[in-house]
Amino acid sequence: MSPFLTLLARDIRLASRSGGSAFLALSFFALVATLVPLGVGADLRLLARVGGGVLWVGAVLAALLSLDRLFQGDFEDGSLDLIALSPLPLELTALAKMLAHWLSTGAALTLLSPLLALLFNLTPAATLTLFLSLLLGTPAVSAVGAIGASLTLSLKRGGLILPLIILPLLSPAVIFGAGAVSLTLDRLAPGGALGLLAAFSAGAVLLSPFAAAASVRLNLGG
Amino acid sequence: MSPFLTLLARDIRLASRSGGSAFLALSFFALVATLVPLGVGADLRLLARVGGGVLWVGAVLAALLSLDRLFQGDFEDGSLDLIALSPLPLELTALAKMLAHWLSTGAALTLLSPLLALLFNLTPAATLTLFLSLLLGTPAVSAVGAIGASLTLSLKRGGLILPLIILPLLSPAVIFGAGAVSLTLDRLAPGGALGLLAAFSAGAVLLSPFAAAASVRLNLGG
Amino acid sequence: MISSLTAERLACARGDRKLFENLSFRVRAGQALAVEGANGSGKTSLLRLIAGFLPPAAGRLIVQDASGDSDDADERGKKIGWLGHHDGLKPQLTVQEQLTFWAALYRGTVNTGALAQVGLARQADLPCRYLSAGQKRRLALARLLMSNRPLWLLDEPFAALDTAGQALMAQLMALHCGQGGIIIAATHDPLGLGNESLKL
Amino acid sequence: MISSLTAERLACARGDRKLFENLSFRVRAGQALAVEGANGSGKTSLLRLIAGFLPPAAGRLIVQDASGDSDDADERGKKIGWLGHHDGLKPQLTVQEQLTFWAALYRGTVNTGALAQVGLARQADLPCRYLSAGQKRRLALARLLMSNRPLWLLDEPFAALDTAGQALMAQLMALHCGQGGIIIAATHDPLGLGNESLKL
Amino acid sequence: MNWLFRYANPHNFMRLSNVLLPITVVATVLCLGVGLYLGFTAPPDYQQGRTVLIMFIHVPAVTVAELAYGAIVVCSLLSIVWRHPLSDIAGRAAAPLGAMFTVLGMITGALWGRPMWGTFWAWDPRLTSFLLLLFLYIGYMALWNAIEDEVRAARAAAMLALVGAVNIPIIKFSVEWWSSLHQGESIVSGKLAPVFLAPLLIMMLGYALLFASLWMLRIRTVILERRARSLMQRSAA
Ligand code: HEM
Ligand SMILES: Nc1ncnc2c1ncn2[C@@H]1O[C@H](COP(=O)(O)OP(=O)(O)OP(=O)(O)O)[C@@H](O)[C@H]1O
Ligand SMILES: Nc1ncnc2c1ncn2[C@@H]1O[C@H](COP(=O)(O)OP(=O)(O)OP(=O)(O)O)[C@@H](O)[C@H]1O
Ligand SMILES: [Mg+2]
Ligand SMILES: [Mg+2]
Repeated sequence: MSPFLTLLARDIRLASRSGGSAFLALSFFALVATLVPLGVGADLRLLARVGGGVLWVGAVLAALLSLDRLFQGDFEDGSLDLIALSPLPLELTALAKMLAHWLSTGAALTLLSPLLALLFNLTPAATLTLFLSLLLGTPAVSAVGAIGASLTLSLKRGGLILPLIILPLLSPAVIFGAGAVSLTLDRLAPGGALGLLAAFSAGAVLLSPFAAAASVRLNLGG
Repeated sequence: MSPFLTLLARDIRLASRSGGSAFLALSFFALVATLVPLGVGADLRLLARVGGGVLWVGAVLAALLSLDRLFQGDFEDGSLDLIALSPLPLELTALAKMLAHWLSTGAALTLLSPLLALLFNLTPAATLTLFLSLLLGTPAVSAVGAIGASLTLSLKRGGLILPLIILPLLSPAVIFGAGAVSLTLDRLAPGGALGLLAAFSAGAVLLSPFAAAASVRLNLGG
Repeated sequence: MISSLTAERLACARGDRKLFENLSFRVRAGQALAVEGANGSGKTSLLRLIAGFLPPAAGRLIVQDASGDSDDADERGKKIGWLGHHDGLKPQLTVQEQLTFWAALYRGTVNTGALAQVGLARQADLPCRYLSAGQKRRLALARLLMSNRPLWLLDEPFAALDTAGQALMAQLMALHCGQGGIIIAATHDPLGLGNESLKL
Repeated sequence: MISSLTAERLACARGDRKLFENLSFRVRAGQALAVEGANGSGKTSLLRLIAGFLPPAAGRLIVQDASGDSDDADERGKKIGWLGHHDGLKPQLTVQEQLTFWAALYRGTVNTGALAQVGLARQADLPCRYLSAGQKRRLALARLLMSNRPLWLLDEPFAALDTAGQALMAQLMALHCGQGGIIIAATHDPLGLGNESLKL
Repeated sequence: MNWLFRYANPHNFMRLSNVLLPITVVATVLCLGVGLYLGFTAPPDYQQGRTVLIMFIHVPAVTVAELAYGAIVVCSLLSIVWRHPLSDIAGRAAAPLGAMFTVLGMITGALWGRPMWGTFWAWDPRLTSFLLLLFLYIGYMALWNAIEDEVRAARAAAMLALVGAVNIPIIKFSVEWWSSLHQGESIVSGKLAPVFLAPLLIMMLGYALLFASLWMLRIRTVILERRARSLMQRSAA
């Protein structure tokens, strides 16, 4: 196996061993999606209107949950030093970690979303749009998140600051993603919004490995 | 100063030194309160209807953010061993930590809530109810949270599991709290819901120190 | 003051592995006991067992003092001065703040001399994150002194200390024993206290 | 293989404090250098500087090998075998899994002998959380062997090892030098390799 | 660039700002005084009545709030590309000021919105993106404060500011796109009569000078703090 795939496989294995990141992110997502209707009340028309937005925000928060450990674990126990001395460039290291994070959260959340859409009484068309928007948009969450995680990797309480740094940067993803669902509910074509979302995601995924690698390098010096 | 107050003061000082837990929790709360309208849309009537629920869920999530470090920091660096050997009983230790958490999150979130209620266009009466419900309900979040934090204190990824353990336990608080706001919006008296919320909180605060201390004791053996 | 600590046929299990069984020893006031053994033999576990963190799988630990014998773990805990693998220090707090906190918690006196004694007087107002590994260890030592407990449990007391630090540690240990204290230390190096030693 | 590592008037700063200046030394193939100094004198910092994690505040580091001289930090990094303060092991993974992972990442060979060599053959399928401090150190040592790098940087190589472990470490270090490798080790104890030493 | 670097040395900056600061402070007071006087004596607007006065406080505040982020971005670039110590300090010093002007802009806007729109807050694109700008400031400051090692904190915060700079146009665009979907309140955008324009421009200049003065003051404070801390560290080591 190439070093890149080795690292990817190991990160996924670690995520699945420690209680299963994917499982935990899914449960958190489901919990938030359940709590909000409990708080908002049982008005089905109301729930459908807010469903896209709430599920998108819930998905972002769920993905964020495991993000702070993306580099931190390897930093604290000295693995990151060893990875930095290996033949794998730090840019590819960052990409592998991002991908592992997306597979164990973003992708899983996307697969679960149609089920939660039921709770919010979304129409089948809106459910499909939600699914597509999460599929296109969650890579941006992992990518922007990786930048944030690399900036905070030396912080014991990184998990506290991370949301603060990256949520504002992710607001376009929420706007386009939830916007696409709203459009569908209004029987308008969501294509434009989805296109913008995909462009945002692509930009983030392209930029992120370089930014994250630069910031890891910075932190290794510390 | 008594050992109890000493520990309380030190925990608050630690929270304020490391970037300010209170400040970070507040910012997270405000961010969630901003992202949801971005997802849901700008319809002010709609926002007012979901405001109570969303703000309650947001407050719980914000309080949760710093919860995983409640005992974990002291466990990892060996301080908990030393605290356990001190004259302060572990029950009071747990109470002090709970109180420090509430002061630096729950209380602060409650104070901020009227401002965020503006973003959701809540009526003054509903805003007042939201404020009261958070004041009565956030102690339950810290108390139930302390139990969860003590159970997961030895886990590196405790922050991931913690929400799963405590969010379901906290659903009554969300239901009563957001319910009180809804009642007020419908021009009904929220007194009953607030009473239930207060009872729930009182029960949680009474039970929690004993449960948390027992679980800390268990973990020190590990 | 304690007049002796006695272990009777102690056994310790971690997970489902027995680490040791039938361990008996007695340490009297003014004596030190070195716990030796290969990596993973259970030195740290024994110390945690004495501190009462870990319940013994079998056997008893008895503390004898002026008020008679007792095998109560909680009571024993209040007589213990602990120096573990980890230093229990917060990077954000200054050296002085830490010491004041622990003194208040342990109802000890903030002995301004303690810092000088361990060679940290000049660092009093420095946040702990600026201390090197050895300096942190010295601060932990100051806390141990200040806690004013008769029974010291030390896990690898010489770790991370430079030569001067090791000499200081040895000297303070000798002083503690001289004042009638008891020391049980897990170590790979000789304590140099004319002590007995226990092989795990 | 490297024929020598030369430091020319190196300086190192942490924060805005100078740790050392004008440090020059040369280590040739087959030689070992012990870096000594009090706590906080900058031993770890020097190793991180050589590894290229920390940029030098002044001066140069030159690696000389068959292809000529080079002061490129990235290139130097690819020749380094690292044994730091921390072991870089995951509690969830088994001993064998860790070794396989690092071998693949370093394009090393999974030498099944390596585990036996460090005395961990019986623990191959045990998750690392069950290893004691010394056993973890041995696993890190196995990884170092497997990485097959000519320039070893060791931070307190004897820490946490029992007597047998320390002897093993010394023996493997002698072997590495014998094969023309270079060792730079931060340590409080003598290396026993007939090496030179550098006082910080 | 050479002249810039000469003064971008902390020591020289202390000397330079010692001279400049009194001048800018006097100019600030003058501009704000004249601007407010002209504003108060201007005739009431036929549409907005006397509340138009808020404009003279609100509009310059939001303008400076946005400019301050630009200042941080420039400092971050200087810091990453040329590794200049003063630019780190300058970026750090500008952030709380930017946040302060942002909050001022929001408060004055909200107070104005109540009589004009009947609500303190509306999810208008301009307002929304302004709120997100506040969060960018907060995140930047939080990162600075959280990382204890100064050098590392400076580089990390600079990187964050740059990533934010890439993202700001996208945020602005997305918010506008978002709101055009739904109905939105329209902000009065009439052409200004000279009686209003003159005081407004003077007030803008005054705010800019105020920002410059406060910025220099904060940079001085940060430099002094740093010196104190490194003295402490050195004496203790
Ligand atoms: C919380 C409420 C408000 C916020 C956050 C806010 C924010 C802003 C921002 C960010 C700008 C600058 C836009 C740019 O530079 O392109 C601006 C300009 C302006 N605002 Fe507000 N505003 C608020 C309320 C109001 C109200 C209620 C009025 C008056 C009815 C108002 C009148 C103006 C005017 C006249 C300008 C400058 C002219 C222009 O650039 O078009 N604002 N405001
Ligand atoms: N929480 C735990 N659960 C299960 N086993 C454990 C636990 N902690 C330690 N062990 C096991 O108990 C054994 C003894 O560990 P201990 O830390 O007491 O050894 P030690 O003698 O202090 O070793 P060292 O010299 O390496 O510090 C080890 O084999 C270790 O794997
Ligand atoms: N990230 C950092 N920022 C600022 N100062 C640091 C940093 N890391 C270490 N230092 C300081 O640099 C000095 C040297 O540290 P270093 O870890 O290199 O010492 P050492 O010789 O390895 O000490 P020890 O023997 O205790 O391990 C110490 O005074 C320490 O406080
Ligand atoms: Mg041990
Ligand atoms: Mg060191």
